[in-house]
Amino acid sequence: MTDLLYDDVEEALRDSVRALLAAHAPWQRTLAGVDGGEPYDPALWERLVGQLGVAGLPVPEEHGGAGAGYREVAVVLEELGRAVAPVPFLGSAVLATRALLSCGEVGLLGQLATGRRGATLAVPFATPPGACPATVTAADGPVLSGAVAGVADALPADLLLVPDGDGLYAVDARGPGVRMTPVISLDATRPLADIVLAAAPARRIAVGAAATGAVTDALTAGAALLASEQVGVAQGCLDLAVGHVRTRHQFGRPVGSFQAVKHRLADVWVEVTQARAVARHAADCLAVGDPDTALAASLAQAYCATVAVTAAEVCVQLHGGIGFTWEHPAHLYLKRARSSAVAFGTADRHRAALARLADLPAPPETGAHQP
Amino acid sequence: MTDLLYDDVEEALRDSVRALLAAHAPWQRTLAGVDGGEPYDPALWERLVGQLGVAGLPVPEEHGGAGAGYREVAVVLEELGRAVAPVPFLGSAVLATRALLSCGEVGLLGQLATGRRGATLAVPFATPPGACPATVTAADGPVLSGAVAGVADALPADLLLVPDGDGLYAVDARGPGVRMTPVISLDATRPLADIVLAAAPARRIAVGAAATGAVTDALTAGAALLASEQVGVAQGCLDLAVGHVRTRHQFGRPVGSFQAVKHRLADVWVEVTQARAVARHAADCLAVGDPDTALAASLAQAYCATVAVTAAEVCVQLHGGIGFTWEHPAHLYLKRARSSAVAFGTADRHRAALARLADLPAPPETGAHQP
Amino acid sequence: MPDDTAARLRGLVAELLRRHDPAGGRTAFLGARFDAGLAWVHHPVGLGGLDLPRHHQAVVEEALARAGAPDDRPRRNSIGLGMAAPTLVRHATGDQCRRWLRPLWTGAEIWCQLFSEPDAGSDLAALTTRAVRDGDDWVVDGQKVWTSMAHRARWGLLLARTDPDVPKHRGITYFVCDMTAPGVQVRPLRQLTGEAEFNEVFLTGVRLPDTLRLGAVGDGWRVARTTLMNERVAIGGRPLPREGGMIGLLARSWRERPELRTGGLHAEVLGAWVRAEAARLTALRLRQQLAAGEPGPEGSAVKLSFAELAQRISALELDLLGQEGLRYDDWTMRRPEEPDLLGRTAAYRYLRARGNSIEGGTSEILRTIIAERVLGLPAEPRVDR
Amino acid sequence: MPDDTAARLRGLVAELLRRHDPAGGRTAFLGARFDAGLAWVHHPVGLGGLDLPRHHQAVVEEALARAGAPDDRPRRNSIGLGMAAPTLVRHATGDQCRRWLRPLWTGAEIWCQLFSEPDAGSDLAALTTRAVRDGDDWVVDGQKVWTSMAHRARWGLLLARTDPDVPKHRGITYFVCDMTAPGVQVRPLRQLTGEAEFNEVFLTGVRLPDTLRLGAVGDGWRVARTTLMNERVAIGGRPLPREGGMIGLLARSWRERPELRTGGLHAEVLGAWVRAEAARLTALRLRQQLAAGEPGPEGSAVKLSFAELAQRISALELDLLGQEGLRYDDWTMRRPEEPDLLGRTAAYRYLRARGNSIEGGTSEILRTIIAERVLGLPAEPRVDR
Repeated sequence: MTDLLYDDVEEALRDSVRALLAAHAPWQRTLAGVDGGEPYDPALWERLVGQLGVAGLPVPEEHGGAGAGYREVAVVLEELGRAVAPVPFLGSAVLATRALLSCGEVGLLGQLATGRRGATLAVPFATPPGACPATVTAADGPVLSGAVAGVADALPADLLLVPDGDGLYAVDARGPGVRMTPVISLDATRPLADIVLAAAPARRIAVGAAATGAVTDALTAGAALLASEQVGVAQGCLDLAVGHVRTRHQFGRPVGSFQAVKHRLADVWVEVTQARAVARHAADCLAVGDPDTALAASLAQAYCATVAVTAAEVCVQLHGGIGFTWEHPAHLYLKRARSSAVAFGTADRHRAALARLADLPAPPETGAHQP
Repeated sequence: MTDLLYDDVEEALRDSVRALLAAHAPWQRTLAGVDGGEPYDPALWERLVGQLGVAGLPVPEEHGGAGAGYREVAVVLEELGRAVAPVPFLGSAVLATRALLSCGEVGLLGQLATGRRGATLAVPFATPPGACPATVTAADGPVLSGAVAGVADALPADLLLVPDGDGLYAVDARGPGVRMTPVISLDATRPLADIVLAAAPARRIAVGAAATGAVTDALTAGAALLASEQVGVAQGCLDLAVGHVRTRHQFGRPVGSFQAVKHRLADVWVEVTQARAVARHAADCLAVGDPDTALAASLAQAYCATVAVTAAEVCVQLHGGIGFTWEHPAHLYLKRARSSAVAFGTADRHRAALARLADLPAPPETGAHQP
Repeated sequence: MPDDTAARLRGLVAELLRRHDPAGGRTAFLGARFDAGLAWVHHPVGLGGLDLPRHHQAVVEEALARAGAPDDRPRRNSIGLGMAAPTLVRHATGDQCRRWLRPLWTGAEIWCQLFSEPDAGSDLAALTTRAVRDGDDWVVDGQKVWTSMAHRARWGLLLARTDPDVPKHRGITYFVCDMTAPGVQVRPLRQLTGEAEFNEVFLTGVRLPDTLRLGAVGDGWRVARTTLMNERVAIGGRPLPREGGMIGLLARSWRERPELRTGGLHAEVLGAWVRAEAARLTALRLRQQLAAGEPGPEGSAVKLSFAELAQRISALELDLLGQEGLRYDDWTMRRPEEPDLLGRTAAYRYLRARGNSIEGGTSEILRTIIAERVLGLPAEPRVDR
Repeated sequence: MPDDTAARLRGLVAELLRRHDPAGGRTAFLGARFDAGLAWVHHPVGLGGLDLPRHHQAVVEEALARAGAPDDRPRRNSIGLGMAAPTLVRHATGDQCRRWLRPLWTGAEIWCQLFSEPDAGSDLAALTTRAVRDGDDWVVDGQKVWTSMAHRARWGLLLARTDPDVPKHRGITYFVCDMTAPGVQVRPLRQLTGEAEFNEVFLTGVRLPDTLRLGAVGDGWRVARTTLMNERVAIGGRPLPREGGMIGLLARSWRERPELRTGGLHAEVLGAWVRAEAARLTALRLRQQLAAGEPGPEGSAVKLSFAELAQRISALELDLLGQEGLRYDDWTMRRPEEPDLLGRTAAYRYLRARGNSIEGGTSEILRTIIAERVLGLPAEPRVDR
């Protein structure tokens, strides 16, 4: 049966990540990076990878990693979400690593595990599991040409894994024929990039079913594990809001003593509690290779995406005017939550996937219903 | 432009109906009727028709009515809803009267206007405007045979207007070949009846487009005006709940001084306020024969049905245990609201109708969306 | 080491099964199980347990379920098993436990809860039922309400005021009420479904010997908290499988009756399915947490979301069924052993589910508990103490 | 008789149009309209009005709109027109009205509102900005916040505490602050959209002559209620047509981009459309009520539902756009005249809409106002007076 708890090792990992982020990723620093046009924090990423080895968690020991597993990866994501930390963990340690593992291209894993190189899967951030975009075409060489719009964690990547609909290719992100343009993004702490490839030299690492399977595996892992980041974002919002209403006074009382405020936060807590169970389930299914993983991943996005958004919205609301300002962290969470709600497909798309996975089919014909 | 207010005549009518219902239709009497197996209150109906002439409001003066209009009918329905009064106004003064007017069968209107006879349209209560059920077939005579399940306001009716898919027929409800069986109904204050016709003598009053048009007109009027009853039900629930929480004390304070309770009731008030505007709009469109009437009617059911249900549910909840008992009126409202939410089509069906009427089409194809 | 315990427990189960045919009489088998210490392994020896950590119970349950042994019918005596037992084992004397726990466990004696009063619902501590000392007895007068199973119960968990002159939480004492005592009158309380699951209980000069007191005089509120904590955490029986409960009925109607489907309802059915699955996994996670530890306020979250879900799903079922949903099955006043949520009509489910957010602590009270005890938000200014 | 008035008004409008070319200068035309008593017909003669009942205004508006006359640009000077004017006409002296109303109406002078403070938001009466009498002047010190248009405003509606020794609502006096006076410092306040619509205003030793006081000393709270009532009721400009506002953008995307449609979003788009139309009809009904009478607390319902609707629709638009919705247009700090809700990206609309339930009275405060003033529910126990 699925194990929904955290074991001692996982709790210890959480403590380490949380302590490091508390020391080196306060929100003021993250906001300053956004304001300064340097949203990613390479120094923070070096610490996370160097001191805690987070990038190697999902990589087997024989390939240079820690051989931990996706349950641990999920714990890291919770903490990264709780701090809206600006590091490319999702793109490199989840998407790219999972794609490489899936197609057996293990040679590059060691570099990713040690953080010497960063990578991402070059698909639009909103791509849901099961889709395999083909906006790029390969020619002899091989070289790739085409464009991929709105890729997450591409800006700091050294390596791009690019599908062309049939094959999956490794492309040097800093190499010739690759042009990357930062997108003015809703979530400035995980900005997207538009990528244009013009006869960029590439290496084919998988073809046919192996390639589409690798992309699907990566996106499924992304959807399943992003849920843990969403739980972290929601928890961060809840903590922030609770902290505020306990100290802010109006009408001679702490705002948090007003019943409507209490009940709103209690509802958020219930949702976060449920989201945690759902996200743990998805991580556990992924970790043990459960045949239900696709369903668990879609369930996770259908539920947790909305919880993070609600928690962030309530956080802004309960802060009143101050939560609406630039100089307060609430908006960092709101933008991360809202952007993540589209990542790997909206909750709506995942509910549609569940219609198939859970056998709840759509009406025989629709729209034309004459009432 | 649509007139969404009540004029002086309408306010005076409201006062009269409200006073009569306060005197003669307290909820205890209604509940006693339900318990005694006599849910309809013929004495109350006689007063409403005899003293206030409510059944004649939508009937032109030349046909023996008051020649008022649907705006006034809507006001009466608001008050009937506010008191969950057990009278067949909807079936007789709205559905049957409108069907007869629509197909020009004015000879029977005088009897309906004076309340000497009651009538209803013999279709399942959930039939939405635009549908024209054909579970009955006509044979020479003409006589009708077949069955219609779940008809509202049929039990006290003398006259049934029965469609067979092509024609519309008048059938003596007390005549030969007509068997009516009371249904154990969710809303015991407006119980349904199953009707079986076995070669029941009938008179054809319309055929073809005139017949289907009459049924559609009746159902559209039903949907548009039921919204006013729903506003009344919601207002009744709000009044009941407000009255309770102002006097009930817990923790040394009126329950109504707790902020979460106040905010919940404020939200209900906002919804009732909106429902009133929507219902007035539907009644006004119907009254002036606006080409937007079908849209206004679907909008009214899509919005007001839900408001009445929410108000009734909140009313039960805020009463706590007492609201869950048989010996308190809250359940009469809850059952009326929930049953009315299905009448003339659910809110969902009306939203689907709006997709057509407001040009918001369904997806090109659905269900099969591979994510 | 834990494996040793598991092996020992499996041995005890095997021996129980060898000596007592699980297909024989339920009461006899359950009695033997109690005597073997396999009712609640965390209870003391002699009181149905073996003084083991709570999480070992799972081994016993699993082995007995495999053998097809009868369970303790947790819904038939839900207050006894879910609330009385944990309260007794924590607050009752050894003599009291020996008198009550075995017949409670076997189902020979049903329990009910005499807490709520007409003017003390959410504000339970405002109760006014009086208990006055008279020699070795207490004389109880007052009225209780919302008492499920009172008409079948042998014993009732009773809160009564023994000192009206101190702040309200401090003047309460906890008793076990003998429901057969003279002066105990039980009247059915009919609810909006038509049936009467609950009762009003009138207590008129009821004499209870002091041996029926639980905990110290004036300490009843503290004892009651054990009962209430367990009320909220009680998740009877086995873990729900996917689509267990009401969502399964809805999903089945959806699958088997394509003519009822619409695009709008599809979105709502999928949304409800997602929430049901989230709630199920949350209950499962809580169960995993409880297997080791004590119940905490987290149970409130499960109760809150199950109530909301039951209301949402049953309303959606009515929308799906349309005309059919307008039919009820029976308005006559029944006296069911327990609400038959899955066996009756959709309209019944809808109506009955309205009670889920009221009974056993309203959703409003639960939210306040979560806000104050879990999130640490400040209490409201109090005007009643 | 009312027809006589309408005819007279139409005559006055015709004369105004004859003497002043509506296609000429806006300020000159508006000035002439004011002088003709056609700005606010319910104002006294000489103050932009004709002492007529308020509902006659509709005749004027209609006739001028038909002629294509310039309007008073209600959004550019929304605080002046929506809040300052009704406050002045009710509480200011004749001299004050004559000084302020005409340039306010023509837009020559912009107004802002200096009410909120960092520690006095929802609890406005807790404000601590002090005004101390010094001869014929008052000397004002304090900090205000959330002041839209302060950087363009000539005058500010100012609440300041003139007596700290009485209960908080009673020690407040209402002033009109000269925004050009020494000691008035305006700093932009950047919001989460990146832009800065609002300001912080620091008042340091600002000298205001007593002639800038509105109402009696200590009577500021009562005067402020007029301002606040009008804040909530202000529904600028003409009635919205169907699909006016954000819902129109959403409906257009839905119609023009079939490739974005899904069954699940269809249900949500239809639901939003229904709510938008309900809110529109409600605002229309309120407008019909207001045409005759005074603003009441019903305006709170409209503000509440418009905020909720803007948030729902803009979030739904992001779901519909998917990948495209992740793009923003500009994070640099702009200083817009007013938020450009329909012209910028969906993400901007989503972010800006979060403020709708905070600015001008949070949705929580509005619900409390409705509960207490409309439904008559009792106030909470107060600990601050």
